[in-house]
Amino acid sequence: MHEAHLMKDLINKIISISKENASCKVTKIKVKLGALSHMTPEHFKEHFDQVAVGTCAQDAVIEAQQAQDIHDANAQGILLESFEIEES
Amino acid sequence: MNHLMPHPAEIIEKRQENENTYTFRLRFCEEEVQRHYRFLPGQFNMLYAFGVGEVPITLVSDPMDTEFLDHTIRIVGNVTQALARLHVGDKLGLRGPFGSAWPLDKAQGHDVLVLTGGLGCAPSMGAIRYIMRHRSSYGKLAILHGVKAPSDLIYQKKFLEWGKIPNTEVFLSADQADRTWKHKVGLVTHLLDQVNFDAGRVLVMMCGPEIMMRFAVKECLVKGIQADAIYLALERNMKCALGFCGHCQLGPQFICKDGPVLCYDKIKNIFDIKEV
Amino acid sequence: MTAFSIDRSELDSLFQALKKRGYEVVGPTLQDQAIVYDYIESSAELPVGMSDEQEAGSYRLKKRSDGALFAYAVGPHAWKKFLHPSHQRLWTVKKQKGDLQFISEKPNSIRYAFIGVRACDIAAMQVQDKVFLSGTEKNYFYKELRENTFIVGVNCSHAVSTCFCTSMQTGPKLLSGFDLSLTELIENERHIFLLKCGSKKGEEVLQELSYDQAKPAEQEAAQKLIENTSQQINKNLDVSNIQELFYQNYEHSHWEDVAERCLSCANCTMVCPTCFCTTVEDVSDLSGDHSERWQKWDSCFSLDFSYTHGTGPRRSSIKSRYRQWLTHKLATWIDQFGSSGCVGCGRCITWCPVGIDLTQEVAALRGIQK
Amino acid sequence: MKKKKNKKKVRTIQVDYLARVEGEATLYIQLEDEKIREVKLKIFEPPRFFEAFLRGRNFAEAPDITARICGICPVAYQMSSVHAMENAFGVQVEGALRDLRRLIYCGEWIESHSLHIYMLHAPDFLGYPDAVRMAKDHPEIVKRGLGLKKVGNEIISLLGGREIHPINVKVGGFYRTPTRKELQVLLPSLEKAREAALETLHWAAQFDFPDFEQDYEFVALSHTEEYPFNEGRIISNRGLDISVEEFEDYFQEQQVEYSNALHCLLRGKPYFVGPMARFNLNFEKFSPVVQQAANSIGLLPGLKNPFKSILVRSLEVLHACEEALRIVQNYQEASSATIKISASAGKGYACTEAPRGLLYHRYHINSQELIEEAKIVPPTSQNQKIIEDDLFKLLEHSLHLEEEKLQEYCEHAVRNYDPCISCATHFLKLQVERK
Amino acid sequence: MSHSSTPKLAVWKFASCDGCQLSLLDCEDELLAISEKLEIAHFLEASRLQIAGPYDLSLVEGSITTAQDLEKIQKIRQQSKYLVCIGACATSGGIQALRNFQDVKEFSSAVYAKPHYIETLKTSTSIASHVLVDFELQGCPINKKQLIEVILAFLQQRQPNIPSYSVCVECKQAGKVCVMVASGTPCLGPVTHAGCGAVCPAYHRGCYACYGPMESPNTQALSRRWQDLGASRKDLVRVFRTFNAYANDFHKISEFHEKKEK
Ligand SMILES: Cc1cc2nc3c(=O)[nH]c(=O)nc-3n(C[C@H](O)[C@H](O)[C@H](O)COP(=O)(O)OP(=O)(O)OC[C@H]3O[C@@H](n4cnc5c(N)ncnc54)[C@H](O)[C@@H]3O)c2cc1C
Ligand code: SF4
Ligand code: SF4
Ligand code: SF4
Repeated sequence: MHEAHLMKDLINKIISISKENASCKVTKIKVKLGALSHMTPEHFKEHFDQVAVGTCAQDAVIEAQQAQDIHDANAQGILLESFEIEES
Repeated sequence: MNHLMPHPAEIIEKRQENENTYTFRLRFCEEEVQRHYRFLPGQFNMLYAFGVGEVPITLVSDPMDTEFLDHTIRIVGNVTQALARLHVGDKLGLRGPFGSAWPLDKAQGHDVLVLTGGLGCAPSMGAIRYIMRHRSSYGKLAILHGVKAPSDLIYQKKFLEWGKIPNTEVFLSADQADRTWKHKVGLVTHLLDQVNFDAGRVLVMMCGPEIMMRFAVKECLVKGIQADAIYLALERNMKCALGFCGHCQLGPQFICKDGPVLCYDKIKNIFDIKEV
Repeated sequence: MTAFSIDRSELDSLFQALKKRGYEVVGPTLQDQAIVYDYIESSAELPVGMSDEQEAGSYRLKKRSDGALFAYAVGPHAWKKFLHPSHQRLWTVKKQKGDLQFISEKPNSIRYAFIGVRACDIAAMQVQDKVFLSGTEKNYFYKELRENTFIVGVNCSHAVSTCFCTSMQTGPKLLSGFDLSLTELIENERHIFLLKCGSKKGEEVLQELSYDQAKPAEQEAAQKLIENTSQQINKNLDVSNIQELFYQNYEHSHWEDVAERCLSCANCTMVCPTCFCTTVEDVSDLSGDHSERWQKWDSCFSLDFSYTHGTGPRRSSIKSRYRQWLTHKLATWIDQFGSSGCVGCGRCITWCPVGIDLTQEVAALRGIQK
Repeated sequence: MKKKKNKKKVRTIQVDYLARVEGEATLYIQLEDEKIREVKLKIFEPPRFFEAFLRGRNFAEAPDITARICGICPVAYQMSSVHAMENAFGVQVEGALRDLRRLIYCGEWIESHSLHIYMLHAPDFLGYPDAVRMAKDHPEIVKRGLGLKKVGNEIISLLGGREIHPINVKVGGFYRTPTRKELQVLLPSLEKAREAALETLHWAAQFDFPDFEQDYEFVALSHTEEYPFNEGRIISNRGLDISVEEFEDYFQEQQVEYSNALHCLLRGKPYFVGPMARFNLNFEKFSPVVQQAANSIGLLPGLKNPFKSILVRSLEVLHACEEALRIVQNYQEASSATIKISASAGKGYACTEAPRGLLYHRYHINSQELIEEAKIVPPTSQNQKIIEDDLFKLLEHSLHLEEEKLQEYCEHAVRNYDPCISCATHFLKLQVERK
Repeated sequence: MSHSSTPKLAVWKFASCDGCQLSLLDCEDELLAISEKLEIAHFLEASRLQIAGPYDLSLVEGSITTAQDLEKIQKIRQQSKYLVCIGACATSGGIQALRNFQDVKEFSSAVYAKPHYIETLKTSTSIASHVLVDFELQGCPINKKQLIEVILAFLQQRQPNIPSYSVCVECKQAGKVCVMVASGTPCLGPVTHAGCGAVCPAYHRGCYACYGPMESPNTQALSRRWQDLGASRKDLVRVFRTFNAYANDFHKISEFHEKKEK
């Protein structure tokens, strides 16, 4: 699935950054869903939860914002804006 | 005979004059052709680069030199770039000479004013060289040459040498000078004020960008020089150099056979009109 | 010139006689809804019983009730397509171990016999002769073809609204430049041609036909026919002081007016029987050791035509390109070659897709409303 | 990347990282315990909206516009569109004009099939990345293929004006028909092409074919007298026998989330169109010569191995050469290049056999001669599901292969169907997901 | 171009019908010779082999219609020493650019039942509107002889010899009869770029401008002529909105007629 691949990509990024920051717990994730990304926040949450099982982002709160501008260069992408970690 | 077909010629010498200008010394590969070749100052050849095309280039060498033919070429586009890629010993195609020459006979006994701009100095070389060889047949010679920037100046050594010859004046000018520049600064047309000449006795030979010539002609006329004493070398697109292709027309003139050197008197009614 | 007469059926003997002499016979024939010039085998391939109607920007074939063979005006093709073809290889060059070997293309040695050449078109050939053969260097390719051509002219029996040869004094009567001339006469049941010889070659060919001396009545009929045709022509181009007219009006506002209408499509120059301009193209293959130079028809309406480095096209506006065309045709041509570049065939009027009519443009320059 | 200090032990990390899928066509395989769960062929060819912008166009523009859907089989699109329009106006093109249409289609079959056989499929069998590199070892063979392809192109150029997006096809016939003499020029090349086609068949017969057979539902046109090109009923080996007008009652296009290409199903099930379907359903319509050629290599109807489609394609090239020769030899010039059309409001349907299978067009024309609605179902979308199914089954036995080999193998299998997005088959990106 | 090794050729595809790149494979007689002069490093229609850049010559087919395209073309530009656009899609947005005049969302729903899955930009645009282009070869489809000329010119380090005058010039050079004058068939030849060899007039139909605008098209004057021949404003809007609808000159004139019509 399209989504599965995207989610994989995202989670990998999150894991690698949190590792860099010596953290093993991600508490909150902020993403922006492009207008043409074909994903609603619910949709996103569902898929994300699937891939996050067993990772440091397992219990993270997801804040997904749906963008409206279809002319944005990133209109088709999913933008990981920021996330919060708990320092160990 | 197929006058449109070039003869092979060899590059004997290739000299870089400045960043984008080279002088090629050429000789026909066929002895026979070289021996019979004669030209007059101001005439041009068609130079052919293999597989790319053919362009008109004026001869700059001394017409008395029957051994070699020199051409100074500015690299601007397709064919000239292809020519620039050639090396000594490489072959190109050559046919000519074509076109009219500077009025050197008519100028005998007169003062001569050579006014050139940019690469326009190249086509006038033949004329200057000729006058130098027959110095006594001519009156005063004034060479006025302007360039945009000092780096555009070619043949500097020659200019300085000529300046030392009696009854000969050389004025060089750059639109924008830098610290190395020891000559005048400003438009070449202003140099006209620097020379003293008898407007009734002088013959003007002019070559350079057309805008420059338009202004220079006006100045000359203001100074009292007659329209029929002003000669210009002109450029138009050219494919055949024989008057068959039609490209080089300027009003009734074919620049390839009636020109490139034309008396101003002949074109004065159209010279200032746009897009003729 | 003595006049002879031959029967319609004898025309094929003429074809045979020409073929026997090694000529390729070329003449008018029907193609693509027009009468064009092409290779023909017999008189049956001529546009039998066909005529035409022409106006600015329009050409239509029309059937006639008789079997006339030449009762139409000039079509879209000029004879230059044979004598000064649209594509001509000029030479070939080979590169071997750094050496260049140039090999000239031989002029086409084909011997054409043109059937049915009109007076204006003969005049056009004479104009091109001046362009290509009057200077110190002769056009190598044109010269041979032209000298080998046999011309069977025909007097016009039908003019269209775009014809103005009378203004240019080139027609409709054949005066010179032909080897044989024909006048087609159809009366009652009789279909004959009056025939005159214009050259030695023509006389020789005549000897192979069965002919009669033309009767005075026939000669008179022929004369009348041509006069009638003359009278049909009502288009007029005033050529008095034409050079001054142009040289004084380079900046006339009317040029802007034409530019609004002109497509700069170049049709007028392509169909014009005197326009001669060409460009060249170097054609090579992937081997890299062989190249050819080709000459192709070009037109002063193209931007590249006047391109020079640094300035770009010298004539970038359509206005200046139309001005070049017309000024060259009617004025500077006279300075260059001693005659007008226009023979009044009307092709550029008919075949201009938007029907621009040079005679009207000239009138407008003169300040006359037509 | 910026880091922010948070009061607590929690920190926010600013990332701005854009997640995305790479590649243009991807084969997605989902495994669970080394068993295949799902196979998806995703095509990211951006949509071009032809059906949408056909609306409001004049009916006469359809052949020119639809040709631009595919540069590899433009004639097919032109044929389906003109036949659909003629169907709408209740006219039928017959005689010489009908023959010429078959002839130009022969040209496209020869051209497209040879391209596929020599430039795409054979290199798979022989282990080359492409024909150009194959030519290093087998120059004569590749030249034969190029020669064959050229003959196909010659036919299209002569009848259509040029090989890609021909300009001469028109509702009601042609703009201009060739003279008999002009057409005869093709004879010598066609004779040679027939030889080359036969050689192709025997050459391809020697390839190693994977042992892979499936039970497919084959769907193709069927005509009472001829091997099908432009007309016939739609039949299948499982008893389907419908008129073209009924197409949409039986076939439905489905959009799937993961791909821009639509899937078409027959009563909810995948089916197989293209050379193999035509061959299996119309074998007896081949001329005796073609039938004999097929027999000589043991190629018989009932074929179930899609890898052998290359043989069927070769056979169809032979058939197209035969048919073209027949048409050229018997050609009598038509009195007019086009029949009279009086456009009227209505609906028109047509199916023709594109080189790669059934191509369906439907149009609604309004009283101003404008297209109100257009529907186009290309062969590739019809085979889409079958391709996935094939891959599913193939992969079951091939998972041991290393990734690169696996990808090659999959590409090869996709190419059995000569999908119109033929380049898509060269950029398969394998995406294996293990659970 | 390096002297030591054969220059690398890459062929790229964006939204298009593949026809223009197929032209290269249609060079049946020259293909193998070309492959000796150029290493085919990336050409998905022809080869599964993909050799990494940079590329000496890139041929780009197709128009930019998605955000991914936008990024991809930038990368291609960075990887290419000489970039040539081939075909109407790449030089003017192609037939897909018809969407530029309408609402894409509405378009998607005409084709797809669930349009929200479809990722697409609102417009279809030429390559040159996004990156620097070294040469544009017009035509829908391009002429394969011209394509060979472009490749040859590249190998010989010169500008390709591709005249930009009207189709009429080619039509007359080939000795064809003007269909507009001889039968009143409306023809776009006078405003259309040469290159096709005037095939349409040769087959007795009017040019439909698949080669895009010529160097100085007077679309107004030709429109008036079409109107005399019976074309309505609506027809004219359509006529200029086909395969090069978003080419500047055609775009302007179709909008002009559209406004006038209202
Ligand atoms: C009589 C005459 C004498 C000349 N003498 C010299 C000289 O001594 N030294 C020198 O450097 N240059 C000279 N030029 C200019 C030179 O011919 C052009 O710079 C050259 O043609 C440019 O060709 P290109 O292919 O490199 O340029 P591109 O810009 O690629 O031009 C393409 C083609 O257009 C035509 N063209 C472009 N510019 C000119 C032009 N100015 N004149 C004629 N045709 C042109 C040529 O056919 C050329 O091949 C002369 C021009 C003329 C007419
Ligand atoms: S009118 Fe134009 S094309 Fe014709 S001969 Fe004169 S310059 Fe050449
Ligand atoms: S005058 Fe007519 S034929 Fe000539 S360029 Fe202009 S529009 Fe074309
Ligand atoms: S539409 Fe015009 S440009 Fe296209 S093929 Fe026809 S004549 Fe040529």
